[in-house]
Amino acid sequence: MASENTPADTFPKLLVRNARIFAERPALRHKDLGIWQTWTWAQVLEAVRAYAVGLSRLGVRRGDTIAIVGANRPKLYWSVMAAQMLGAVPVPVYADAVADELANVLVHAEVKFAAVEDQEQVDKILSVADRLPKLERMFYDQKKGLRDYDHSKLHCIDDVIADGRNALALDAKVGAWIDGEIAAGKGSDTSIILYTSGTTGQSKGVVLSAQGCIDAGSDTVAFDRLNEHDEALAYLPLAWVGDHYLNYVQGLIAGFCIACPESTDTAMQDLREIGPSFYFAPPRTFEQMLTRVMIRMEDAGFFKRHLFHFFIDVARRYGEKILNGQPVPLHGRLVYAIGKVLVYGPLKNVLGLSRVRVAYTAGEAIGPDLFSFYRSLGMNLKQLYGQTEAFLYVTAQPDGQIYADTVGAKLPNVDIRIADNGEVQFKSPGMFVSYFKDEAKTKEAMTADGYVKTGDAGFFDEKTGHLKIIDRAKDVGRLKDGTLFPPKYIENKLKFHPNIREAVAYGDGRDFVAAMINIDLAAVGAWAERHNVVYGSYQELAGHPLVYDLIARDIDETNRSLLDEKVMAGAQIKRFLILPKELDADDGELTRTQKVRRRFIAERYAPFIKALYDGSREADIATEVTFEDGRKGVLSARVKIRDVATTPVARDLEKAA
Amino acid sequence: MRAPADSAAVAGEVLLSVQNVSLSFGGVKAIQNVSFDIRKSEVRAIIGPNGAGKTSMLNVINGFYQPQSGSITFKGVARSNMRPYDAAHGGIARTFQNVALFRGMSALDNIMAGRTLKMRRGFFWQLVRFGPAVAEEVEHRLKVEEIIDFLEIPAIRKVPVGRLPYGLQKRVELGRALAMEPDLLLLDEPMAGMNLEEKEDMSRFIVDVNEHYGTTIALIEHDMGVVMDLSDRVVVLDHGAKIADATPQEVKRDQSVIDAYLGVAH
Amino acid sequence: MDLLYRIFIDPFVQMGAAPDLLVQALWEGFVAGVLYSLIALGFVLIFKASGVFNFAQGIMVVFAALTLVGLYEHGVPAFLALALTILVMLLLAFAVERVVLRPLVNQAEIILFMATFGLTYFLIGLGELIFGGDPKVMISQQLLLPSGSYNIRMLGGFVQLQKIDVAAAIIALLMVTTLAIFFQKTRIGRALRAVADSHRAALSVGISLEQIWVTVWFASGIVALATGIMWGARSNVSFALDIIALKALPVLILGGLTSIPGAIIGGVIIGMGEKLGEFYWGPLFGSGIESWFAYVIALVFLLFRPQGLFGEKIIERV
Amino acid sequence: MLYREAGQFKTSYAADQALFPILQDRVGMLLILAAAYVVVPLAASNFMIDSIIAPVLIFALAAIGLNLLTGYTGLLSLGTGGFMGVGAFACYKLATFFPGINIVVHILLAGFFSAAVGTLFGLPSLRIKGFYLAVATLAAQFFLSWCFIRIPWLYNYNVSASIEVPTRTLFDIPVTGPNATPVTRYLIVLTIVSAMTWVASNLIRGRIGRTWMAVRDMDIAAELIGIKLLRTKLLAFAVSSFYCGVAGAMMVFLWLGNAESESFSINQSFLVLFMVIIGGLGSLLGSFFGAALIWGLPIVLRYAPNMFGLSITTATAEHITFMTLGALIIFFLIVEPNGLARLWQIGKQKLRVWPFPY
Repeated sequence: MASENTPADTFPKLLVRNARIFAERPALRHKDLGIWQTWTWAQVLEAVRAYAVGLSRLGVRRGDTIAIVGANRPKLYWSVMAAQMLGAVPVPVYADAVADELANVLVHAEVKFAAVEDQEQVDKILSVADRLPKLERMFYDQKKGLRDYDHSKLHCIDDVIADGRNALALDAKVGAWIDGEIAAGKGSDTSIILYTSGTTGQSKGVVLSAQGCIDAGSDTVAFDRLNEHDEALAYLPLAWVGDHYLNYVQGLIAGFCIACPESTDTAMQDLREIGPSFYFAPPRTFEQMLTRVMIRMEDAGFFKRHLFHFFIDVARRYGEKILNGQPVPLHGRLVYAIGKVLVYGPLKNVLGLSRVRVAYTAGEAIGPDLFSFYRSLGMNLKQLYGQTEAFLYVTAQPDGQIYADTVGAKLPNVDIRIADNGEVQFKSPGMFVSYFKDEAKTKEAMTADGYVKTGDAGFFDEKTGHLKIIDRAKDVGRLKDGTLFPPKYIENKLKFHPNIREAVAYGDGRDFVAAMINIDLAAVGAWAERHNVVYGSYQELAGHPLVYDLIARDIDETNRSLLDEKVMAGAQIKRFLILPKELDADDGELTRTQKVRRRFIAERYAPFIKALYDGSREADIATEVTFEDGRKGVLSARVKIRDVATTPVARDLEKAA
Repeated sequence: MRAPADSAAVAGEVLLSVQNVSLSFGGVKAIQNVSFDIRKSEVRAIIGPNGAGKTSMLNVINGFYQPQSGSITFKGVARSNMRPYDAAHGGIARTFQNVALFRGMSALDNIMAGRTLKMRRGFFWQLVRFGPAVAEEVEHRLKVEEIIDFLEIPAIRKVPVGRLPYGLQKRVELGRALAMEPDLLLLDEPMAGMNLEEKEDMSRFIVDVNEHYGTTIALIEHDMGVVMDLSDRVVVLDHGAKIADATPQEVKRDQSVIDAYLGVAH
Repeated sequence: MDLLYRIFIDPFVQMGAAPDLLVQALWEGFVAGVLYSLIALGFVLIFKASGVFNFAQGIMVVFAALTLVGLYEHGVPAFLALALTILVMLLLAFAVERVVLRPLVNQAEIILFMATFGLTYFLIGLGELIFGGDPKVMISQQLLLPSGSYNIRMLGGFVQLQKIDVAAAIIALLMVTTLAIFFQKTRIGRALRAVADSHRAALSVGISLEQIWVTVWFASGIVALATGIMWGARSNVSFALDIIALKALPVLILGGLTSIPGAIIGGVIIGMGEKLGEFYWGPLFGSGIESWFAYVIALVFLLFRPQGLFGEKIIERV
Repeated sequence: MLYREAGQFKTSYAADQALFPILQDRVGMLLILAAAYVVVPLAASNFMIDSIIAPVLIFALAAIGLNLLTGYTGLLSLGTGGFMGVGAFACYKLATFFPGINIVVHILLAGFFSAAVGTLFGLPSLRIKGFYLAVATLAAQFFLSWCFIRIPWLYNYNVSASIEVPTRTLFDIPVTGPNATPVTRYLIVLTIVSAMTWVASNLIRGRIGRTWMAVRDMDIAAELIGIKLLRTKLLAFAVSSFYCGVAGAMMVFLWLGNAESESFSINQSFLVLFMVIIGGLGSLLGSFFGAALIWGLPIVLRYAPNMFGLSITTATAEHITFMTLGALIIFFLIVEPNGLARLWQIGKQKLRVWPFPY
């Protein structure tokens, strides 16, 4: 798909190229008014040019920062493009951020403009307007409810575009000018500033250069042979590096079409309709998907249920081998083929995954069972590893070399090394330029010789040569007796059990490992129904003795699996409790990307931690929580604590010896 | 809560006026010599205790009942009796006290049915469903989709209305009425049997319809709070006779109204 | 011109010319009408109680008659046969309630209507299977029904009244009175009238729908039997008879589906109208107009009173 | 299970409102048509065609006609047989007066005659509803079958008082009369039926269909959104009778070869009504199912005993057929009052969400 003349080094230039070579191919879809409204590359270019002109007429200048706030909607993607056309810098912000978080980012990024989705976002920004003296104008997508607002500083994106079209129509020079602006863009320009979700404290603005983004993107596009015939569903948070990379950047480079769901709650239905060929989802999503499948199958009739489980079993045995092209007995292939017709095909179809050619998961470790479940259905699911600073990924699994516990081999033009302290460090084409307005942190994040510190501990697996990540380098601790204690690693092992939604493990500098568990309401709820366990609330269910038994079994398994890995054997879980509430980003317990904030939780639930280690049978807590509707309230609860039998390491060592 | 724009409307021109209308079934007098008017782009409430003849009044206005005496002037044309078709054709739409949807049809089709009067393509085109027929179908589908979006019911677009919960049925019915792009919208207890949340939504829609489309609205409602919030003027019926006609505030203070509601004998 | 004369003037001239013939025609119409009424009565009973438009009514007539004659032919004494037949009709009522009505309760009218079609087919098949398809002679003598005729000299001519017809008229009269009393006086009768208004009402009276249904189906079974005997005595018993059920339909729309007096009066009107039509206008159209003439009468009538003769006026509410 | 709907998204309303929005359905439809046009003529025996396939198609068309009236517009009619008769006799007269003109044209023209008659007898539908209307249509039925007997002109004064279908050719191939081969006749029937079914589906998916259903579901509301009741009902009667008329004409000219008034008696009306109810009110597909079942059942019942080697007199068989038919009708109504079409729908839905139960 290389263009005739010099390769484009900015996204506006790519857009122009695509409008030329993919002119009538779909670029963007949006489920709206009951059908998938579609724009071709040519149409997008036309609209975005007009939009850019309109913006410039409203004072947007080279170097200005524009906040982009809202769900994945075409006009917000256009806003990014239009901004880049003018050499302005888009700053996507998580749409579900509360006004305060939002304000922090907007202030730090010194945004002068904001392109937002709807009334909700407009209100949110207006509510913190006093903190944003620099903010000049806002552009919104959805008119609904905004009719009676003061429009002196507020514009509907449609109007801006219309105004731009006018200008272009009236005066040919305008067209020439905007094309000039596009040409004026350089690869070294700041393409976008992405704010990290901030697993630890204040989030930082990662500055990325156009050239960097495009180089990184081109490598991965080539790596997975993505092309203009692919189709992706843009449902990941607009502000997350993942969406920007996978959909926006790769979309523009490969020229494939991205489809925006009607709304977040119809995303699953829309996924089913679109049936993307290139799909990314965090393990959590795959997990929920699987849970839903299993629950729904429970309600199926006897025959169908057994049929299903039989063939899923077959898939487990042969599926992955077949996918990896390994030898499989003929009858295996035959049964699998039948299963393909009766179960796998239909199942993938109802999940909307039947057209998937390449699927990725990342962000956190994925359960091996979960991982191989999807692969055994014949879906090419792979893992990758990276971070915002790398502009998304530095390693990925090549087709055919898939291992549940690795994150793949390093990508072309990427250089990775493991520091003495076990930290993974890299140099990559897409690596970030700096943290916005934060020299100190930038230095901190880089080594003297220009490698980026990932802060993750990991090692290259000798037999596969793939990278394995155990945990955040700084989080890896040791028990009193000196056994290695990587909390995340253990937590993930726990989370591989469908009943466990979240887990927080403690043990650094302690005598043993203890865990706080979040049950998965969907899974445990369904289980409760089948075993007619009655419960009034999440809290009640979480506290139910039978549920404790259920979880205890899972933990037992985890311990056994830990036992298998000598290094980990000492880190078996001795005690656990089930948290009375779901960990929640609104309470600051999770990051916006749903990662646990271990320290914060430790403080918040101090009484629990104490109880876990002082041997008491139960513990009380009273803590403030935020409800769905945003109201705050106090949750007070008494939770029981369970001991779990652990296999003494010594005996194990003997066996090993 | 009404924006100033509407108080202007209160003084606006008369869209429909009812003059000395009387209606009776057999011996039963449903409406006795009632007169009142509805002004352009106002929200007019008709209230009164049960059996006051409110619904009968709406039925007379859109021609479902023929009054024995009196006349109705709509858009300046006086009729002694209005035929339902003329009413619809003239731009009067209507929702019903107990939802009167086409139960066998999907929400979409119900609202599409509301476009019937706007559709022109003749029998032949319908037969072949080709060219102009399709074009027309699509054009109206778009209008309907906008209404669906406005009423926030995209999720139930293709669900047979029979299967919908009551609150949603009421919305679909409103949608069907809106699809007629009426000048005058008659709402018969739009919030009957709704929970608070649904009522709030419905009120919001009614206000939006009135403000955004400038549609004149006449509504029967029991919930006094709603009436006070929504309406510009209120006419009060009791035992088929008009006992008050004023602004909500005034009506609230009116003794005869209070009596009527408390059921004091006349 | 001539045609108009023959349609609008001539028949009346004839009537005037031969009043005895007119009376004769009216009488025969009356008797036929009475029989229509009886069938219509069967319909009305069932429709009132269960909202079922019982298309099988006609077949029930034939079936009852066939059973009676059939039993007799197998050597059962006449009156025992009669008793047994009544028993059969009772069993039929139970069967219908159990097999057809109960499973289909709360279904749309048309579904129940269709079900009675199924019933019709079933009964035809069953009847013919047991008793064979060929026409039979009604055992009127054995049932002590009179035969022969009174010849009354009047209006300068003779009017001949078949005794069997007189009997028919009387019996019909008796049945109607009995039913009337049954509905007015008995508990179940009152409940039944409650059902006619609403099923819930009946339940509140404390009588199960099942009971009521069995009762009405049995009742109309009896009516069917009586009709069968009368009609069989005048022609003979065969499935050709089931078309008289169709004859009863115009009576229904004329009288209203729910009105017993309507059924009676309607029947008589139709019966007489039909005879007169056949007698005086028939020749104009060629014979056989009675097959539809009744409907035309009813239809014309309907256009002026859509709710039928005694049906109450419907005020539509919204 | 057979469905693969992922990726079948609609980018235009036209596509969204298409007759078969789902690819697999379109394919299935094409396969069926292919089979009907290619396999049947090659494989099926004359007996198969003449006594099963052709009549089922013809009755299906009549059922569609009645379904448009009863299932979609909610007007119960028992006059179907009569309207079919009008079609048949009209076609016969046309064929006699204009021997030159293509018989297929006549068949279609005949439809207009029965449409006219149907409209006339539909007039009472403004005043009367439900069973009253049904009985009113019986009037039509009886009056018409009376005409078929009493007006010799209709059957050209044949002594047999019946229609004798003359031989007519299309491209020099005899399509009607004794020398026309079953296959030729079948192909014409098939073509007409498919075309008219397609047309019917267009009608019911469009404005007219909606007004019909509106009248069916709630005539008051329909009136108040500006639907003219009489016009709508009469149109339904007209279209319905047109279909019945064409079906009747085909019945005589492309299947039976001759017919007298009995062929269009009240029983015919009931037969078609069965097909509609058993097949499913308000479903075109159902009309085919219903026709197949109601027509096929007696045939099966007739031959079943012999298959099991037990021989019974035709008379007895006849009676048993009656009984079973009656029983089955009741059975089907109890199992699925909404007809076979509903069963089909449920099955299809199950396939779409397979392996999930819902």
